[in-house]
Order: sequence, then C-alpha cells, then structure tokens
Amino acid sequence: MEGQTKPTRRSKVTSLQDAALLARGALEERPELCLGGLFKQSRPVALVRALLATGADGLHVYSSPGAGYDIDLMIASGAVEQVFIPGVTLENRLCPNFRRAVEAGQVTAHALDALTVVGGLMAAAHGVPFQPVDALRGSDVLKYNPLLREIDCPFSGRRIHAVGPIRPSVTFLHAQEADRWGNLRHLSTMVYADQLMARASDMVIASVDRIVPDEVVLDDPSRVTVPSHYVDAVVEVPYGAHPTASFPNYAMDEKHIDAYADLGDAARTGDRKGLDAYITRHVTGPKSQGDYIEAVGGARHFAWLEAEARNR
Amino acid sequence: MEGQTKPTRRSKVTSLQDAALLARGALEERPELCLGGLFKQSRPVALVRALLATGADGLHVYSSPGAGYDIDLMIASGAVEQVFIPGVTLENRLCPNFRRAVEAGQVTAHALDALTVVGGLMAAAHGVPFQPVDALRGSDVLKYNPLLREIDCPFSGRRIHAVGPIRPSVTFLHAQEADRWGNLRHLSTMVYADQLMARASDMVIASVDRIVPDEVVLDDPSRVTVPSHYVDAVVEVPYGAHPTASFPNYAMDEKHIDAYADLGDAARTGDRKGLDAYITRHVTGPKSQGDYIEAVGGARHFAWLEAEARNR
Amino acid sequence: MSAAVSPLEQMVVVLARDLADGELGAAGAAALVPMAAIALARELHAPNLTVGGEMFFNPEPGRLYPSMLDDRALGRCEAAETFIELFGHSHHGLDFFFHSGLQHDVYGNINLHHVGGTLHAPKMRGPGAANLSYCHTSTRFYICPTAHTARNFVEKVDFVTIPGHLSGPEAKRAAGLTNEGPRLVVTPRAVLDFDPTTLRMRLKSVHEGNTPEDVQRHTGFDLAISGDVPQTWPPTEEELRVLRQRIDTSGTLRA
Amino acid sequence: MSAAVSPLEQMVVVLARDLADGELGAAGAAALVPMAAIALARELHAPNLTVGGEMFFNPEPGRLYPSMLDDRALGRCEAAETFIELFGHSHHGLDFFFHSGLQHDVYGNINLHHVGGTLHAPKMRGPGAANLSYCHTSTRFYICPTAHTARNFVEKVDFVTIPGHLSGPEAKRAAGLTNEGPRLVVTPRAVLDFDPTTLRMRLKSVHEGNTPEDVQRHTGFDLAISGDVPQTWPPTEEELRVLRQRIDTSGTLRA
Repeated sequence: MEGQTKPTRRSKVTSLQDAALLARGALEERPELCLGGLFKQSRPVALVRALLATGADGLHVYSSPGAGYDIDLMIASGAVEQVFIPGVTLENRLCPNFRRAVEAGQVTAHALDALTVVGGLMAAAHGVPFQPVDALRGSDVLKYNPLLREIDCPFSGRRIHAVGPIRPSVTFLHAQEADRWGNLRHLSTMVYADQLMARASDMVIASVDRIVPDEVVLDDPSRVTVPSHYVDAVVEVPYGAHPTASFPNYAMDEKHIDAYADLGDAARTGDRKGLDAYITRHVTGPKSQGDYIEAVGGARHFAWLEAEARNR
Repeated sequence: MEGQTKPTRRSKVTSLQDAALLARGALEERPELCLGGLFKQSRPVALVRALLATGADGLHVYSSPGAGYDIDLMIASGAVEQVFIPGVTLENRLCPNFRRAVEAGQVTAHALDALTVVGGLMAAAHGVPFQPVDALRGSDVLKYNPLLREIDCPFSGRRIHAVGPIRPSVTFLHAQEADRWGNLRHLSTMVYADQLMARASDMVIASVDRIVPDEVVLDDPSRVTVPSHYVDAVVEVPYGAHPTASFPNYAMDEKHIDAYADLGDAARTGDRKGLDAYITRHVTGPKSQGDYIEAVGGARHFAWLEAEARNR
Repeated sequence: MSAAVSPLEQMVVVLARDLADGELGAAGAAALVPMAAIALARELHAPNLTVGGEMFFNPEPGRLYPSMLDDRALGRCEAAETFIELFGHSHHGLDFFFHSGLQHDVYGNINLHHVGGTLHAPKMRGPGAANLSYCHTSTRFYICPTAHTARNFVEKVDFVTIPGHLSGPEAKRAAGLTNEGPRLVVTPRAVLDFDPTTLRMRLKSVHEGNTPEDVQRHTGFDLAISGDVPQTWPPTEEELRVLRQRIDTSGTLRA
Repeated sequence: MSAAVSPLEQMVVVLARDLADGELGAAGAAALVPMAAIALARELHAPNLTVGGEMFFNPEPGRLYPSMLDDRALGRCEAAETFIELFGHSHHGLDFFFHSGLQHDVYGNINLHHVGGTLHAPKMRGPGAANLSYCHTSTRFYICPTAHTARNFVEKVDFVTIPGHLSGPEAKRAAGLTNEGPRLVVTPRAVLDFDPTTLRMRLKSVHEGNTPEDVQRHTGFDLAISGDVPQTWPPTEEELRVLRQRIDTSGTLRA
C-alpha cells in the first residue's frame, strides 16, 4: 500500500510566531491591516504584539468603527503610517500615542465614519465595485474622507455617496473558540464587524481562547460566525485578547490599560522611558504568551478577570 | 393611586385570523407579499392559508430564491396576479398550478434571479436607493428581468447592473420559536432569506411552533434571528409550516405535497374537481389550525413527521 | 431619598422625561447618562420604548456601565445584530439619539476631531466619531456632555464632526438636514434648547444650585439671557427611587 | 461489488474524478449526483475540498438526499450563512458548480424557463432558476442531467437561462463570459465535452452498455462522431466500495 496513503485534511492551527510571520509577509506586499473586535472587547492583541515583535512598520490600519489600546500600542511602537479608523479612543480617555503622533505629523489619521468603513467592507465582501451610502450630511468629515465619493444615483436622481471596496491584506480577529479547520465561534453577545472583515479580507488570522473538538462545531453549525473558508490560520492563545476582554471568558483589564495610558501621556509630554520599558516588557521581551501572562500579573490576575466577566 | 397605573409592555402575540386580517389590510394598500423559508422548509403556510381564507387576490408575491407548494396553492386559489420569484418548483416535479396559470396567461411570472431579489431586499434593508450587482452575464433573464437596470459604475467605469429596493408590504415568516414581544428564534440550521426579508419589509408577521418565556431569549440573545423591532405580529401555530418542514421539529410532508401536485396536474389537464375539494378541505374549510391538523392526518401523522425530522 | 441629587442624576431625569412610549432609540458613544435616561423612561412611562439601532436590542444590565460596548452591560439583551444591520439602522434612522463632544457650539454642532490647527496638523487631536448619520436620519437628538465649561461650549466649533443646526435654518436646509436635529442640551448645570427662528442655543432652565449667571460664565458664547430663567424641575421622589434602586444600583451617577 | 453499476453511479464517479483537492464548490439545485460526486472526491483524493458557496459549509449527511435544501442533509455541517453571504459567494465565484435543465444545447446553454412559445406566453413553463452567476463567476461548471434524450439535448435552447458557451467563442467573449464555462456534460449515457475551437459539444466517452450510435440517437443535434469513441472508465472497486458504503448508504443512486 506504499504511496497509497490517503491524503488528509490540513489543520489551520499554527503558532503565534508563525502567524505573525505569515501576516508580516502579506503586509509587506500590501500594508493594509484590519483589526477585529471593538474598543476594549475581543481585540486580537496577542497577534498585534507578535506582529510588532517582527518589526512590522509602515502599516495602514483599519478597524470598524473604533479602536483604542491596540492601535495606540502599534503607534507607540512606530509601526503605523496611516489610520483608517472612525473612532480612536480608550473611551474613558484619549489615546495618548495616537494623539501625540498625529499632532506631531508622524501618523496620518483620516477623518472617516463607520458607514464608510462598513460600506467599503460590505462592497469587498459582496464582490461589487462599490456600496451606496445615503445617510451622511453636513459633517466636515465629508470634506476630508478619502474613501467616499459623490455619485448621481441612477434610481433616485439625487447626489448620494458611494464607497469602493475595502479589501484588507490581512485581518486579525479574536474569537472565543475555533475547531482545527478554522471555523470560528464567537461566544460573546457582540461579534462587532468581525464577520464582515473576514469576508472582505485577503487573509484572515484568528486567535482563540481554545481549540474545540470538531463535534462542537458540527453539533451547532449556526454558532459558527466565520466559516473556515475565510480563515487562513488560527492560533490558540490563552488570554490572547488581554488587556481587552474576551467575553464570556474574561473581562477587560481596565487598570492595565489605564496604567499604559499614563505612560503614554508621560511620553506625550516628554518622558518616554516608562513607555519604552512597557514595550520591552510586554511586546518585544516575552518569548511566549506564557511569559506575557506572567509579565501582566500571572494566573491569579487572570482568575480575577475571569470572575469579573461573570459578574454582571 | 387611581389613574397612576403603570403602562405595560404590549405583547405582539395574536391569532391566525387577526394576523391574516392585518396582512389583508396592508396588502389592499399595496399588494406586495413576501414569503420566507425555502421550497419545502419553514414556509409560513398556515399564514398563507389564513390569508387565502380572507379572499385575498391580485397579489404580487416575492420569495427568495425559490418557492413551491405555497405559491402554487395561492395561484390555485386565484389570489395571485404577478410572481417575482426566481425559482418556482416542487423540486422533484414542476408546480402544476403555477405552470397552468402562466401558460394560460392568467398569471405573470417574471424572469428573475436570486441576486436581483436578494439585492433588492438588501437595498431596502440597508436603506439605500439601490444595490449594485456585478455577476450576471449572458442569460436571457437579463433581457426580461423587470427589476434590474444597467448603470455605469462610477468606480470601475464598466457597465454593471443595479437593483432598486424591494420593500414588501407584508412578509410572512415561519420560525420555530418567539417570545411574546416578537423576538424570533430560527432553530433550523438554515434561516434562508428570512432575516433579510424581515429587515426589508413594511410589515412582518410570523408563525412559530411555540412561544417561549422571555428568559429563553434573554439567556441567549445571539440566537435571536429577527429582533422584535422588525416584527409586527406573532402567532403560535402548531405545525404552522405544514406541509413544509419546520426543522428540527418536524419534517416536510412529501406525500401530502405529491398528492396535492397530482390534483394540480389533473386540474391542468381539465379536471379541477379534486383540486377544488382540496382547497375546501384545507384552506377555506378548517375553522382553526386544529381542524386543519385533523384534516391532514391528525396527531399520529404529525408524530411521524416529528420522528422523521430526527431521522438524519 | 437621603443623598442629594447629583448633577448627572438631574441630567438623567430631564432626558428621561423627553422620551416617549413606543419610540426607538439608542444611547450613542458616551452611554452612561443616556442609558440611565432610557432605562428610567422604560420603567416609568415608556415600557414600549425600544433600545435599538446599535446592534443590540433592549439590554438588561444589572447595573450601569460607563460604556455600552461591554458584554457585562448588554450580554443579557433581546437580540444582537452585526454592523450590516447597523448600516441599515443608520439609514432608516431612530426616534432619538445622544451625542457629546470636545466642543459644542451655539448652533449645537459638535466637534470630536481636533481643537486648534487643522485636521492633518491639529493642535489637539480628538477621537473622531463612528456614527455621523443618526444626527440627521433620526428624528431628533440630545446633546448631553458631562462637563459644561467655557472651553467645551464655544461660539463656533473648530471642526463639525456631528452637524447640529450648522449656521442656522438656511445652512441646515442647504445641507439637506431635514429632521429636527439637536432638541435639548442637557448638562450638569442647565438645560438649553434652540430658538426656533434662529436655531441658536438658549438657556431653558438651570439646575438647583446654579444661577443663570453661573451658566453664562461657564459658556463660551452669549446665552442672551432675558427675563427669569426657571429652575429645572428636580427629580420626583418616584423618579429618584426608581433610578437609584432599579437602575443605578451601584451609585455610578453619584460617584 | 455484487450489484451492477448504475448510470447515476457512473456519473458520480466521472464527476468526482474531475474535482481537485483544495477546491471550493457547490452542488447546485439538482443536488443528488453532484453531492455524491463531491463526497466521493473528498473521501478518495480531495480531503481539502470545501463544499461551500450555498450558505452552508461541508455538510455531513448520513445518507444522500435528493435536495440539499433539507436540514436532514445539511443540518450537521461546519457553518451556516445567509443569503447576504450567498450574494458575496455568487460574485466571488467558486472553483466548480453543477447545472442541469429542461433543455441543453450544442453549446452547453441551459434552459429552465420555457419550452415553446415565449416567456410570457409559454407553451410549457419551467421552474426558472435561482442562481445565474456561478455559471460564469466560477472557474468551470458541469452539466449533469439525470436524463439524456433527443428532447432535452437540442440544437438550440428556446431560452438561455444559464449561458454555457452561447453561440461559440465570439459570442462568449462579447457577453463577457471570461471563465471556462461548462467543461463536461455527464449524463446517464455518456460523457461529452466541448471542442476547444468551436465550443460545440462532442462525444468524449460512452458508458458501459451504450454505443456512440445510441447516444447520437438520443441527442437532438449532430455529435459529429468520427473515429473510435472510448468507453467511460468504469468505477474502480474502491470508488464503488466507498460510494456505496460511506456515501450512498441508502442506495438512492441505484433506485
């Protein structure tokens, strides 16, 4: 029976480092990176750190409709050239490195809105050359938004807007579960724009809290939010969204983010030492997610974040 | 405390008859009816029968991408003027009354395709004046499709297609569960175009296999396929999809549909007696769903269809 | 009620009173005060008010959270949608929405992009904003910043992120803003509305402990105060009881 | 294998052999034979072939069903999508798809709308078709009707529901049909393909028990048979074993 081995189905499970190198390669071709999740929830932060550790730079970063800690950390690490994100904020305070870099002219932050980015992702996901948008009026954003165009509506005769496809080179997502084939299961109530981004992107890499047996997926296919068809690689990363939340598994680490923002604010007003030390300690220093977990507080700290996720 | 009674939230649960009258009223304003489900699955047949029993006629019926038994029964009952459904078939055989009425010139069956209908529903759901479509070439359907238009794409410069909003006056859906507020839960693996139709329609009326307690919805909001915001009325109708399936609860009744089609074929070739008796027995005759259940075989028959749904 | 009414509690009560039964609305980005107002309205007089239009319907949080983008706040709700549905809601509009920004001007325009400089060379860069559509696709909106100073209430915003009444009725018409736009401005100090003729902001009432002169001093444009300005109707016993016992169970609005 | 190979089994095996590992494809409306072919390919040589593009991915039915629009057939699968995603798949295309109709013509065009008369005054009205896009957005498609007669294989279809090669290379180019289009026609009698120069259908092989003359007699246009026509390679022992024991467990293809 030699040579007759039946071919087997390939697993998409890989390591954080290999996933980062895969992304890095694609982003060198075309630097358009898209980040899933929303503000302090389900952000693919471990993937972002691993990408930063490869020395990625010159990135054009998309997210919809808003981002905070991760885009700010990427800017702090010097990896970002342009930001295509409608809202950039830590919600309870501004993003210090975003603000500093834009004010210093080091990063271009485009004025956009959610309908433009979502519409562009819709056009790409649908495979059509543009998406009509007809709900934007009176804002100065319309004077600057680089992705939006005015068109004559062939149906209504009115002037409306349209946005062309946004097709990210790479999208990073964080989901709670996946099977080894890359079928993702978001168990949080909100799945943000993750499904849309996955369907719009050339490459999708996901971190998950855990890989589940095939049967878990097959027994409840309606729970699969992103079919493996759209997913190129999946990485099991415990607490891979930290310091953002991965509900229902663990809550956001607001204290960690606040402490980071304090360092960012210090850097903004002239003292970068603390910020540099933060980056060394959390981004470039850790050899593994295990090291990172220790660096941010270890098992006890995460047991607390897990308890907090259940405390609602 | 007189006059201080706290107002309470209104339930959307109603009776089959009241739901039919509600639909009838809206359809007299604008006769565009849309039917959820797909072929022999999750079709809102009890609602269709109740509407037919009110004597509705002149309807323009949409469904996507295909329909069979229900549209054929509506045509047999003389309720339909125009059909905007890409595929009309019983799958294993043609729809006899559809075929007869179109061949006789009594009903106009438009040549359409799924992207046109889905695109039109998308435009309505999204609230934009049209949806670009760029995947249709070479088919004679393009010469006749009344909803599609050629436009010059402002992004690619190419000639592409576009479809304006399809906003049904009334959509009938069948789901497995709902709460009393009208939040629908499809428990079947496939939910067809039901979500899209609900978001595109002026009025949505749903039949469900059962009304569940509020907590069932609140404990798993991701399972809600159509939020109550889109739903105007919900009716608990045991076996309300019969003779189509309501998986995972009961399977399609293929024998019933085949026997109906035999009567339709007889009518097509000149003998309408059997078909008229069928309509009396199943549509205009039954005073309630309980009567209908008895007329089509009673509890024992449905126990068999329930067993068949589990037999996969 | 033993504890004094806090400014945020006063804001919540004013906003809640303006929401009607059967309406559909959402809280916007700075959700604390709006969500409390919506919850209070639903408890008191608007049980058929639907919270929707931001991808989730009728959340039932156990306590107030500063952000609604938190599964602890909305994990228990009636339905979750995606950004595809949000796209539709944004076009179809709501009955009401809430906004606040870095700067608010006399016409109710809101700036979240930059203070000083230009967009691409800003003196101070703000967060930007996600949703620019509800301000005009919705029937009306409320402006409810949790601070009221001469720096965030200015004659003219440096950048119109969220259009209010632009520069008045003519500009609004020219821009195709056909709905009401900002109806009320509710701050920790006062309630303001807009002169129906000029669409300029004016003082409607001052909260307990504030005088019209206080409010003018903390406002960067002329409020054209003439005659008596009433005091904002304080929370009733019942409003305060329901707010504290059933909505703000952790006392966040008093922190 | 004891029982003789059925025509449908022969069709399944021919189609399965043409599907490659790693491809993405779907079965279309008349799913019995295509689904069996896809399943067989996945079992034998294409474990990374993905069934997708019709709102569900990689179903694992316990037996074959005549329709894939049946939760018994696809209730156990890897993912379910909605028509919104189908809209995207239809534009992005697949690697392969399957079609069959009321009439098929010498250029592989397919008619599902009417035979005789006109669209709005048809002699016989057919079902129409849902998906008109995969025939050209997909890399290729297969035509696999379960009957092969002089009535459903005609020189020219009365209505082009699904364009094949239209009237040849020039017409195809003019219509913007840039992909391969129909590659093989697999019927219960034979395998046919298309002359690469004229894009006219020609006989490639006949199944066991059929002669080229039989096939010509049951075909409504000239197959231009010249020289020897080989016999279709029958199922191997393994193909038949896997097909019968693991896919068509209820013997539907032999019924």
